[in-house]
Amino acid sequence: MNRIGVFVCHCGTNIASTVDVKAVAEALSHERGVVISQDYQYMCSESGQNLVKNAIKEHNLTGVVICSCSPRMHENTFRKACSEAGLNPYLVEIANIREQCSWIHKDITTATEKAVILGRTAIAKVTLNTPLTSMESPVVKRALVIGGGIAGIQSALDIAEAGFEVDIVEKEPTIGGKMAQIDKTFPTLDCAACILTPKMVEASQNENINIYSFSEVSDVKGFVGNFTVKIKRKARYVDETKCTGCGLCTEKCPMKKVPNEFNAGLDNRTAIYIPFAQAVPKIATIDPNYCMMLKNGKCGVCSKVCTAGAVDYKQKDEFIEKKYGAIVVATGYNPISPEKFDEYAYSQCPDVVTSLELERLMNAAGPNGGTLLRPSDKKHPEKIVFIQCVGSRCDDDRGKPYCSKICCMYTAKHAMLIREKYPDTEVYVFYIDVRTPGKNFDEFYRRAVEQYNVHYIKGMVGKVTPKANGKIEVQGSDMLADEQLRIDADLVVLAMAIEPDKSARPLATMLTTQMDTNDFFTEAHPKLRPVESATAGIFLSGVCQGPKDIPETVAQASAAAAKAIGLLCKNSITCNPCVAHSDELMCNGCSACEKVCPYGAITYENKEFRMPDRTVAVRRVASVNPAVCQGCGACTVACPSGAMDLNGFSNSQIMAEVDAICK
Amino acid sequence: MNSKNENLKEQVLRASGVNVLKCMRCGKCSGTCPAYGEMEYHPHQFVYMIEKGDIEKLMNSPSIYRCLTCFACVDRCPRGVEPAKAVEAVRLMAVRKQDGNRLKPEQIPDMLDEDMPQQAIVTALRKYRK
Amino acid sequence: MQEKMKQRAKELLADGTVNRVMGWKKGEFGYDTTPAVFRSAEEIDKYFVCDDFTNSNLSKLLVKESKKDGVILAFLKPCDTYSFNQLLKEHRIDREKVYIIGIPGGPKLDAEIIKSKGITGITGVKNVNYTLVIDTIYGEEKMPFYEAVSVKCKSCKSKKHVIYDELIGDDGDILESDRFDEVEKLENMTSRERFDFWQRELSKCIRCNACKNVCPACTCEKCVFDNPKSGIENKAVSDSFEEKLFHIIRAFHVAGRCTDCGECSRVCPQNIPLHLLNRKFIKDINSLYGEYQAGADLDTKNPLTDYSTDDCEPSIVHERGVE
Amino acid sequence: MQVNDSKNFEPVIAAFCCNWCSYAGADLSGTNRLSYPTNVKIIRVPCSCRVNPMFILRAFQRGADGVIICGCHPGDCHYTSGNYFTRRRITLLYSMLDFLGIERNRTRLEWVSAAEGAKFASVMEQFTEDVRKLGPNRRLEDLRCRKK
Repeated sequence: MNRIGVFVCHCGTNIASTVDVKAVAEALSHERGVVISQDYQYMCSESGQNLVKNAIKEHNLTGVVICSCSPRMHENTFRKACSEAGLNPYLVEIANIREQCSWIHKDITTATEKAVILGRTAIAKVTLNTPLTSMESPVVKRALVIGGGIAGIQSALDIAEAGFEVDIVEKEPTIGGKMAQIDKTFPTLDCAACILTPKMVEASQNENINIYSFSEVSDVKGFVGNFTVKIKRKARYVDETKCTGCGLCTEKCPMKKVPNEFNAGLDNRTAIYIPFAQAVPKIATIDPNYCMMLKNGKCGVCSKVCTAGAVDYKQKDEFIEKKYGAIVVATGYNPISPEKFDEYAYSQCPDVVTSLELERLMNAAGPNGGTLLRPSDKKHPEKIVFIQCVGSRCDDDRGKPYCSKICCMYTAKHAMLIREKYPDTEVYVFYIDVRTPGKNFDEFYRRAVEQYNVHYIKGMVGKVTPKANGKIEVQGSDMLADEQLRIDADLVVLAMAIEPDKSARPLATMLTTQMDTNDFFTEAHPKLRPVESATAGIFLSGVCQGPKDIPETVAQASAAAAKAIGLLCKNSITCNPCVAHSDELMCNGCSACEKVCPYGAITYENKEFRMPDRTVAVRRVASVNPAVCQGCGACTVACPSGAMDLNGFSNSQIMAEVDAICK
Repeated sequence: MNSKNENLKEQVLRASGVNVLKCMRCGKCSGTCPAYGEMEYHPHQFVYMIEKGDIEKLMNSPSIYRCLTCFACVDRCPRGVEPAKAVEAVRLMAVRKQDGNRLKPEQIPDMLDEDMPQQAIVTALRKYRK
Repeated sequence: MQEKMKQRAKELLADGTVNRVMGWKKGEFGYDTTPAVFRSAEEIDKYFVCDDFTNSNLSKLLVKESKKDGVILAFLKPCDTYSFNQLLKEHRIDREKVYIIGIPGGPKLDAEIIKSKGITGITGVKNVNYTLVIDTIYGEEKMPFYEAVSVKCKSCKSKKHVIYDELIGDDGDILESDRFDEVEKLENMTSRERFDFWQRELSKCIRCNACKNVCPACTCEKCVFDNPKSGIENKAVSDSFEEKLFHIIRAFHVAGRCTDCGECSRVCPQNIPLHLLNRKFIKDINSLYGEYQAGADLDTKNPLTDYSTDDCEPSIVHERGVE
Repeated sequence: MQVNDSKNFEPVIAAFCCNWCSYAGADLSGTNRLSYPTNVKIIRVPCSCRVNPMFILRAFQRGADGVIICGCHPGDCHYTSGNYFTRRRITLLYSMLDFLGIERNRTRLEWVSAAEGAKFASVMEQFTEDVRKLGPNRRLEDLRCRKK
C-alpha cells in the first residue's frame, strides 16, 4: 500500500505568483495513495526539509513528491533529507512547477491546471519507484600505461609522482617511442633527445614505475577500479636481470645486415641489438628473424662474448597477470606507407624520402652522423622539395580523410634547419594550406618564409620523375601564379599522413572502448571530457586519440594522469544505482543490448534454469555490470523481449507518466 | 624561379623598400583595390610575381598605369607589405627604361579615362599629403 | 525430389549423424501440410512429404529442437536459410545440433487461392506447362499455375542457400525482386488513403496471434504482449487501435531482423497483408542506411543497433511521398 | 472534419526530454521566462535513446495529440552514442506512422542543447501550433481510453 506525501513549494513568489499552490496541494491530496499534501514557502529551506522529514516519520511515507524547482536544482537536497529521515533516497520524485510552469506561464488558471498534471505525473511515477542502493566497488591502487612514448612516459611519471604504482607496457625493446627518433623539436628547435632521454631515465629510476618493455597487452577483463590485465612478455632471448647493456654482443654479432628500424631502415644493425645508445632499459634483444643461432642453430657468438651470461636462446614468451585500477592508453601513431602513392616515386628513387627518414638523415646519431646527404650517392642536395599532405586530407583509400596536424610545423622546421645549416640549398614547400595554430607556431612558419627565404608554393605536386642524371623532376602547380612548375630537385621529402598504431584496434576491443572510423580512440565527450574514454577507468593520452604535437601530447598525458590519479585516490567508487538490469527469465540472449552499449557493461553467461516442466535448461542470458553501466537506457529499447529495464526510469514508470499526462 | 631576371627583381625591391616575403597571400590588397577590375595583374599578383622575379611581365602590363596609388592596399595589408609601393617601383622601372615608352606630356590627354580620377593628381595627393 | 530427400534422411538416421528429421507431413487434406519431426525410417516412409504445398518455414521450430539431445536434420528452402542464419546470429539456435540439407525453393502454391476460385475437394495438383491441373473429388479442374502461387513466392528475393551442410539439387542466385512495388504503391497514396487502407485491413484482425506464432523473428522467451509488466500486455482482440498498436510494435520489434520470409501474411486467416509493414521497414532501412538483408550473413550489424554520425534526420519523412 | 472544434481545441502534448541537454534547455527557457504553451508536459528520461517507440504509441493511444522527443545534438550525447540510435529508431517509427496514414506533424524529433532555452521555447510553440492545426488525434487513439 502506497503512502505518498506531496509537498508544494511556493519558492517565495516564484511559484506562488502564477500557480495557486494551495489549490495544487488540495487537488493532489485526492490522488490515489496520497496521505498528506502540504504547501510551504521555501521547501528547500531547513524548516521546509524538516516538514518533509517529519511527515515521513509521522505518516510512515513510502514515497515523496516535491512540487518545486527543477530536479537539476534540488533533487539531491531532497534525496538527502529523505535519506536522513529513513526513507530510501530514490523514493523521491520532483515535479518541476517552477522552470517548466510558473516561470513560463502567465495565466493562473492554466498554470495551476498544468502544475496539477505535473504533480499527478510525479505521483504516478513515485508509486512505481523502488528503493535503490548505490553499490560500492573497490579500487586497485595501481595504474597501467599502455605505450611508452612521450605520452606514456609523461602519464606514468605524473601518476608515480602522486604516489601510485604504475606499469608501462611497451611493445618495442625500449621506451621513447617516436620522439626518440626525432632530431629537433618545433618551435624552439631544441634537440628532442636532450629533453626526452632525461625523462626516460627518470621513468626507469622512479621506484613507483615498472617498465615492461618488449611486451604487449593480450587480454583485459574487469571494470573501472578493478581491471585484470594479461601482459605478454615477448621472448628477447636475453635475461633482463643479467644484461648490463655493455654492447659487446652487438659489436661481435656476425649478422650485420638487418635494416635498422630506429634509423627508419636507412642503415643496418646487428641481429642482437640495442635500439639506440640511450635506450631504456638498456638491454640487448635478439631479433629471431635474423639471428642465425635461432634460425639454424649455428653461431652462438653473442652467448660466448657475454661476460654476464645473459644470452638465453631458449627463452619463451611469458604471460603475467596483474590487477589495475586505471588504464591509460598511449599507443601512439605511425606514418602511413608512401608506397601507394606512385606519383611520388618513393619506391623508385632512394632520394624520395619521408619526413621521418629526413629526421634520421639530419640527426647526429643517424646514418650520416648529422650531415645531410642524399641516400643514393651521399652527395649534398642543393635543391630540396617538400610535399605536404601526402595521404592527409585524402578521401580515397590510399590516405586518411583527416589533417595530420603536425606536418606543417615539422616541415617548416626541416626547411629552416636546412637553410640555416646549408644556406646554399634552395628549399621549396608545396602545400595546400599552411596550418599553424599554436603558441609561437605561425611566427615560426613566417620566420621560415621571411628570414630563411623558404619558397612556399600553394599547390600540390602531381608527378615526381627520377632522371638519369640523378636529378628528380618535380612537376607541380603554383595556384597563385596559375602555372605549372617543374623543378629539378636533388631530394624530395614527403610529409606522410600519420595513423594510429595498428595495435590500437584490437586493444580497443579488449578495453571495450570506442573508436572512430580512423581508429582513433573516441573521447567520452569531445569538449568536456577529452581525456577520458566513454568506458570508465580508461584514459586517453597522446596521438591515440587524435593527431597531436609534442606539447599537446604532454598536456593530454598529464591531464589523463590527473584523471587517473583522481580515480586511484578513492578507496572505492560509488556507483549510480540508476542502471540497467536484465530479467534473466525473459532474456533471449540475442546480444542486441550488448551491441548498443557504449560502455561494454553487458556480458553474457550460460545459466541453468529450472523449467516449469522440471527439466533443467541452459540458456544464454545478459548480465549488466552495475559498476560500468552509466544508465543511458539504449539497451532497454534494443531489447525485443523487454527483459532489459532501467532502474529509476523503468518502462512501467515512464508509461505511468505518459498515462498521467494524457489523462 | 631564378631563371627570371634577378637583377630587375633586386632593383624593384630596393626602389620600393618592400619585403615581399612578408606576404602571406591573404589577398586583402586585391580585396580592397578600387581599380581591381581594370587591372591585368592584381595587387597580390604584383607582390607574388615580384617574389618570383617576373618583373618584365609586369613592366609590360598596362596594370602599372591602372593603379590609382590610392594606398588602400597599403593601409589594409595585415603584414605591412605595401603593394602600392611595389607597383610604383615597377612603374618607375618602366618609366626609367631608355627609349620608347617614356611618357610624353602630349600623350596624357589620350590616356585619360573620364570614369577614373586623374591618376597623376590622385597619386600626388596621396604621396605628398603629409 | 521428395524421394531423394527421404532417402538421404533415412541414411543420415541410419548412420547416426542425426537422431531426428524435421520436414513436413500431410494434414487432414492433401494440400494441408504441416511441419513435423520424424524419428524413424518407418515414420518417414509413411508421412514425410515435400510438395507444392510445403510452404512452412521450419527455422523457427529449430530454436526449441536444437535445445534437445542429439542432432536434428532439417530441410531448408533458400528463404528458410535466411531465417536460420538470423536466428544463429542472435544465438537462438545451436548450430552444432542441426544438420541442414538445402533444398530448392518454390514457387509453392497457396491452397486458399485455389479454393477461392470455387475449386473444392482438392486431392492433388500437377503443373503441366504452367497450367495447374487440379484433381478433385468432383473431377479435374484447371487454372493458370502462376495464379495459384503463394504471395510470398511471387516476389521471391533469393534462390540461394546462405547456410547448409549439404544440398539436394542446385544452389540458385539472389534474385531481382519486385517485392517493394506494393509498398511503393501505398507510399504514393495520400495520407488519408493510407489510413483508410490500413484501418480497413487491420480492423479485420482477430488477434489470433498466428502471425506472431509463425514469425521466425518472434522467438522471445516471453513476448511483451504476454507480459503484464511490459505495460502493453494485450492478448486478445479489443478494438481497432489495439490492433494497430500490436502490429506496429510487432513490426518494430522485428525490424532489422525480419528476413522477409512472408510467413506472417501467409498464415493470416483474415488475409491482412502484414508483410507490407515489414517490407516498409526493410525498404526504409535499405534506402536510408544502406542495403541490408537480415540473415544473409552472421557478421553485418543490424542497422538498428548501429549508426553513422551522418544519418538522416526523421524530418526526411516530410520530404518523401505524399502527405 | 475537425475544423469546427479546432477553435477551442487544446492539444495534449507529451515531450520526452533527455536529462543532460534538452531538459536543461527547458529549464533555461524557464529561467529566461521564455513562454511556451501550457499544453506541453515534459517527461524526463536519462537519454533520448531511452525513449521506446512503445512510449510514443502509448501516448497516442491514451489520447495525446502530439509527441515530441528532444535530445542532445548529434555528437554531443552525454552517453556518446545514444542519440544516434534514437535518430535511427525514431526515423523508422515516423516513417512507419506516416505509412499507416498517421498525420506527419504529430511527431517530431528535435535536438536542443542545454544552452538553447530560446530554441526549446520556439520549438514547443511551433509544434503546439502544428498539432493544433491538425486537430484532435483520432487515427491512433484508443477509444476505450477516451475521456469521459
